[in-house]
Amino acid sequence: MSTLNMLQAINATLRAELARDERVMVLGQDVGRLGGVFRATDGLLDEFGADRVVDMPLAEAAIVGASIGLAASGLVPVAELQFLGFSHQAFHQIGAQLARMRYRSQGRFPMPVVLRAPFGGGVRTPELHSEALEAQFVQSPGLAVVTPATPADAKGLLQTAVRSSDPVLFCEPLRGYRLVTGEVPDEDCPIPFGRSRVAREGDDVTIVAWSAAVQVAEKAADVLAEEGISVMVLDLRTLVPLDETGLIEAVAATGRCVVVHEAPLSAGFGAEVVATVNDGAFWSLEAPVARVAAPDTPYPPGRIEDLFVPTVARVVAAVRATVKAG
Amino acid sequence: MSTLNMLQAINATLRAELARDERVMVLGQDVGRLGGVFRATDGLLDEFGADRVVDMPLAEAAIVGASIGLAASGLVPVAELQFLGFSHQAFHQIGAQLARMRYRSQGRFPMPVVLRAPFGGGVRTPELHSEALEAQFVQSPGLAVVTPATPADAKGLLQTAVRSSDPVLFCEPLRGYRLVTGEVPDEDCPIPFGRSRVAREGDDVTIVAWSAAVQVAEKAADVLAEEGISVMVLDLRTLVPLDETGLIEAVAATGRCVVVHEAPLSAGFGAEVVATVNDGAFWSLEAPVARVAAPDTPYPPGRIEDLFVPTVARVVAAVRATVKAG
Amino acid sequence: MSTTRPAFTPQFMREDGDAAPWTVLRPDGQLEEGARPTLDDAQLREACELMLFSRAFDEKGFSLQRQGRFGTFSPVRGQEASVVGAAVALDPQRDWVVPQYRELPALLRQGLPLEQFMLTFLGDPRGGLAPEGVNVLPIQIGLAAQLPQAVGLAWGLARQGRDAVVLVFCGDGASSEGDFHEACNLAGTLGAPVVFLLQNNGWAISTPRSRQSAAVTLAARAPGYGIPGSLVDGNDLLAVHEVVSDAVGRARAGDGPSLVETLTYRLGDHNTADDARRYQPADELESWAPRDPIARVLAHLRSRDLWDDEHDAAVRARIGRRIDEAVRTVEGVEPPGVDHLFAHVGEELSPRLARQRADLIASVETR
Amino acid sequence: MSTTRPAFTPQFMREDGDAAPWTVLRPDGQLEEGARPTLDDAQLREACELMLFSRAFDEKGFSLQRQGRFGTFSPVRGQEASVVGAAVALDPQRDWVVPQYRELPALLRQGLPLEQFMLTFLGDPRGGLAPEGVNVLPIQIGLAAQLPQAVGLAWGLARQGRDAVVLVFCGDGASSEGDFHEACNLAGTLGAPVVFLLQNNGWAISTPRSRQSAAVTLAARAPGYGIPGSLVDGNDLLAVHEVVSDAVGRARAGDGPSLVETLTYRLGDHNTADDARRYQPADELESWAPRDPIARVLAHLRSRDLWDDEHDAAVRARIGRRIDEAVRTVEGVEPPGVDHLFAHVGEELSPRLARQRADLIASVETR
Ligand SMILES: Cc1ncc(C[n+]2csc(CCOP(=O)(O)OP(=O)(O)O)c2C)c(N)n1
Ligand SMILES: Cc1ncc(C[n+]2csc(CCOP(=O)(O)OP(=O)(O)O)c2C)c(N)n1
Ligand SMILES: [Mg+2]
Ligand SMILES: [Mg+2]
Repeated sequence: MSTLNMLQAINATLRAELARDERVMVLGQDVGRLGGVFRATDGLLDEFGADRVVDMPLAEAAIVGASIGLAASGLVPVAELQFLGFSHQAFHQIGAQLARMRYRSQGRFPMPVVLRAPFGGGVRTPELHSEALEAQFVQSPGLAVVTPATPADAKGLLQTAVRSSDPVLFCEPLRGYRLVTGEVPDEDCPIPFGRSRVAREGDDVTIVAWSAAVQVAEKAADVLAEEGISVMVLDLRTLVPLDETGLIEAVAATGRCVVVHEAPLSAGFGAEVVATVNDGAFWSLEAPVARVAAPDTPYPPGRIEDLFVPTVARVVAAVRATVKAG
Repeated sequence: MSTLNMLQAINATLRAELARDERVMVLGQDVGRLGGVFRATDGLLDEFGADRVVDMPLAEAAIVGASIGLAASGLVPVAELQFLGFSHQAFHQIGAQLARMRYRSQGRFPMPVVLRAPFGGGVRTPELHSEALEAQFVQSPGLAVVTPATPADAKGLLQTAVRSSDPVLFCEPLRGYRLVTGEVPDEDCPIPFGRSRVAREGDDVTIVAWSAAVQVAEKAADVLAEEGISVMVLDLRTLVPLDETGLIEAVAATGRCVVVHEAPLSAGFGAEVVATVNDGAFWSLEAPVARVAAPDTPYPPGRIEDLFVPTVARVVAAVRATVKAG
Repeated sequence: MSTTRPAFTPQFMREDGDAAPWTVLRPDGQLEEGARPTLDDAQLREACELMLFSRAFDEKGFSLQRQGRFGTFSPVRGQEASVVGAAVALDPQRDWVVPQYRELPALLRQGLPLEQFMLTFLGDPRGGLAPEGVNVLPIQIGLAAQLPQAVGLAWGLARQGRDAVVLVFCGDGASSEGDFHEACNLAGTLGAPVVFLLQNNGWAISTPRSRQSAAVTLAARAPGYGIPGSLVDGNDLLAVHEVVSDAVGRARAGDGPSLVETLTYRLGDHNTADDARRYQPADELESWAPRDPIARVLAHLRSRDLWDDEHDAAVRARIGRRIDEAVRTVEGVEPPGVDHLFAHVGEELSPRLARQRADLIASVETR
Repeated sequence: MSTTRPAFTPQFMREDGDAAPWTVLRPDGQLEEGARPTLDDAQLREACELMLFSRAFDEKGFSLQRQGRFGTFSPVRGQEASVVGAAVALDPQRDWVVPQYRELPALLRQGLPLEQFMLTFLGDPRGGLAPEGVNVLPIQIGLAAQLPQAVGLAWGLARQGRDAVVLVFCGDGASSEGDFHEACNLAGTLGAPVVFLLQNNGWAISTPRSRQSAAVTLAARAPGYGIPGSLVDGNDLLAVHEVVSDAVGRARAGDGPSLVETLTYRLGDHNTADDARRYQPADELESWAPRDPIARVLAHLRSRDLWDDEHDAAVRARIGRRIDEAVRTVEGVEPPGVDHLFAHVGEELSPRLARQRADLIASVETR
């Protein structure tokens, strides 16, 4: 075990995967000499050379499109999108191309491609750098959408992502990059997709979250514990595939549920959580499932982003209301 | 009143709006001489000239990006995306640019832009032409997402769209273009956004749908009526803004709800419907809300698309189960 | 050979702005002064047969489509020299073709069974499978999306030491998409062994080339990516072959990508759902008829006694039989079902997908 | 004037492939043989003051940012001639500037109050408002997205008979994006009155120009869009002004768009969050120091007795006062609140948004 932050866990995992399998490549804007704008790829160029760690021109669609071709040629590209907000420039290469190539070619061209991208707010970035856009990718059949919240999960899920023969959008919580630290196994620890994690046990209510919202949920749980409300926190870890069983059991166990996410409310992935719970745990529900999310407004500039991104206080209030309801 | 199909209603409305306001322009691929691949813009070039009805190069991002600039200059562009599937090429110009320009400029540059795009399946198109992608645009704060199901609504909603100072994604049901006909008022009849329409009254269960799924729901209602099940069909008409009140009242009235949409299940807009109902009508629900949707797979080729797109039979079965549940 | 084409000093850079395409075979089937064909007699006859195959299939496809036995498809008609001339510059054993959607003969040359192509246009997902060893990517409907993919493919093959060149097709319309730019530029920076074959057939559905771009030639974009560009008569099999062969040779030698624009013409409808008479000027269409790429090669072969009526009849009969055989085969294929919605979505089905599959099967059975 | 620059016969098309940028003012501040400045004395002094203003603000911004009193921002340092030379070719009354994010002095020249720019980088949404009559679009973070927007703006203004030209900025990095291509090509087909000012400052964050494209010059892309292109010394105020003035004149005369590449250099960090020493070669950085665009104009002005120590001191004092005043003003602005999340999302708030607003206000109040 080592104590690492998210960035260190990601960096170490990329290094190990590059060393493990020479088909693996890292590519993206500024991933080479600079080591990425957050240093997630720090040192990789020196260690593995410019053939395997490649600074790309400033063109997201070309980065994803080229990754598709690299994969078709037999390599395993791990591409970085500098911010998830700029995935939109490559949107047509993701859902309609990358995610669909295996189906289109009827299995001839599996797509072992990882798209890594930091996302999420709370760190005063310029415009378009902080949006939580994960739900927009869920309707890309064929694409896994992975949202680790802890360094250990970042390692385990990234290992699985790199070793998967299917494409993965790997969303890294910007806010947690340096702030969130934790114990990370030194040995191989791939975590299968589609298995949620009970981040904290509890009896009265289940908070469902992913990525940086998990820590918000945990802090809310701390506050609520002092009031005698026992909160289970479920970290979905992957949105696609979704751990339906884990989710339904976790909600059925408490009969009450609050979903927390950074994206705007409407059509956020929280809606899918509610719908899945409605479908699988309806008869256990003692209160409506509550959603704590950002408002349906543009991600705002830094001075007011703390009003936008769901806070511990808003989660606490929603849990209190949910526990009282019914 | 005239009896028109969807295309005729859209064509007539565009013609009238061009005549009404000389700031209005129509632009897109093949919208001029050809009159659009479906003839939605037929005759407009001859009537209004090449200055106002403009064939554009094959570049979706430029079509949307230029529309933003045209709007900033004081004009009212109505752009056609040849198929909603190709909106992905312009995705970065839609959510992050068009939808956000009013906010970014703090009101200096409202965006009276309409993006028209046919979508939806069942008509044996080539790949990427049939996807129901509407949910991917809901998380674009500032953008209205409009999904008419009838010729009269197509006219009324398109009038509102063209006259709105905010951007609108106007999704036209490909399947209904020629098949769906109806009475259309000859006079002005703008329909405010955010008002759902009760397409059919009923007591036992409420089917919620939009676009081409409305007709599927209505046919299912016919079948179910023969079995003595009285079905209300609610056509949302606009997904953003959502008619929360209308939706909640319609579901509360019957206590049972089935949502039908063409998009894949996971994170489809049906999830938002379930979540909104859960929030507003939970205590009235006598059974879980059911979703009838496409599977989470790529839109398939023509020979199997009838297995993919929700059928009357699947809706009927879901309604029967919902009525029995609880 | 001492004609004026300076290999890869593209014509569009000439001071006078004239954009004369490279020609080898004149419209009457005679060679240009001093030109020497880069295809030998056997190769020429083979290429000609492939062009005839393509034309015959176009006709069959249209008539099948009119009978409701085939889906919407885009004929090659008029562009056979452009497609075949480029394709025969490749070694199918090691080189790759990345198509747009209008390049059937190039796919056949690479070894794709006609049946696969037909299945695709019959709306059968199984058409997407190119057998292992057939070096092609699936056809592309999202215009220009294939271009960065081809660059990645070429780059990846080179990185693995394969001696491969990737030939990627796109249209004049597709060349307006951002992906065209990003791909050409990336290829330039990487020196990837890829040849961009831009088929300028004058139209993108109803949009004429003149509205697609103000550029005198689209090949003129090459210097903006630091790669060689060339303009070639796209109705001239030998010219296309010569220029593409040069480009393939350069790519194979490690000298990087090239952009080749073939000036050709779409002789008729965009696809079976189109009616080009609404927009294609009749006189323009007529002006291209005498430049028919197949007639030109046939005239050449006949003038050199490499083709006669007997051979012609035999070739056409062989083609007819092969197409009929393929029609029979694909029409006999068992229709796809629910399984074909779910197969190949990913390596395995998630529980949610497995449940959706089971539900769908149940719903189909109770129908 | 009989030097070698053939107006808008771009240098990159010369046979020898040499890409010498157009220069008017030599690095020592002396005019090139036979050159005649296109700015009169008063204009020159004004432009120089704007460049000094920009440099002073960069310094202030960095130091405020280090004190936590300003957000992440990108200095203009090194590119002042490129930005100011282009901006002063416009008539702010009728012409428009569409910025990327590194063009403060162009926005000021158009009339944008410094306070608005500062508010933006303080993370205040209200910074985005350019007062009515100030012809600028907001700064752009999504690289190259501004380019098709600028084309639409120019097209729309022209269609309404306004006598306006749109000057749109982008970087060498942004020029690799698909939007660059789509915008230039569209502008060409429309003949829109837009000038694309491509600031090639050698870097896109850590990515050097050499990895961005294999093109000898980026201006070489112009013929691919059928528009004139030009390469100009971006550290030479007069050269930039002359070339951009030509382009503006052409646009105003109805002769369509142009692409101008300014060869300049980013003297230091990409922004306040960057550490360029990780990747910017020290010797390269040093080699550009003597070409500092401000020193060059100052030397010229001094050599012509248009600038002396006294004037210099007065100008710098005036600039300092203006910046201090702006700092005071923006620091005194009441912080934005929940209302600023919801204002200007759309013309009106939907019921759902209104409820979200009420809920948020309630949750802030109970905090
Ligand atoms: C991204 C995208 N936009 C629009 C379309 C619709 N569409 C199909 S073919 C076509 C014209 C293509 O023209 P070109 O690239 O010149 O190829 P050609 O048909 O002439 O071979 C268009 C607009 C598409 N398939 N993909
Ligand atoms: C579409 C997009 N991709 C990536 C980024 C992240 N990013 C911000 S600035 C920058 C470099 C821009 O380089 P250039 O266009 O040359 O402008 P310069 O900073 O040199 O002025 C990058 C990659 C972005 N803002 N937008
Ligand atoms: Mg074409
Ligand atoms: Mg730069």
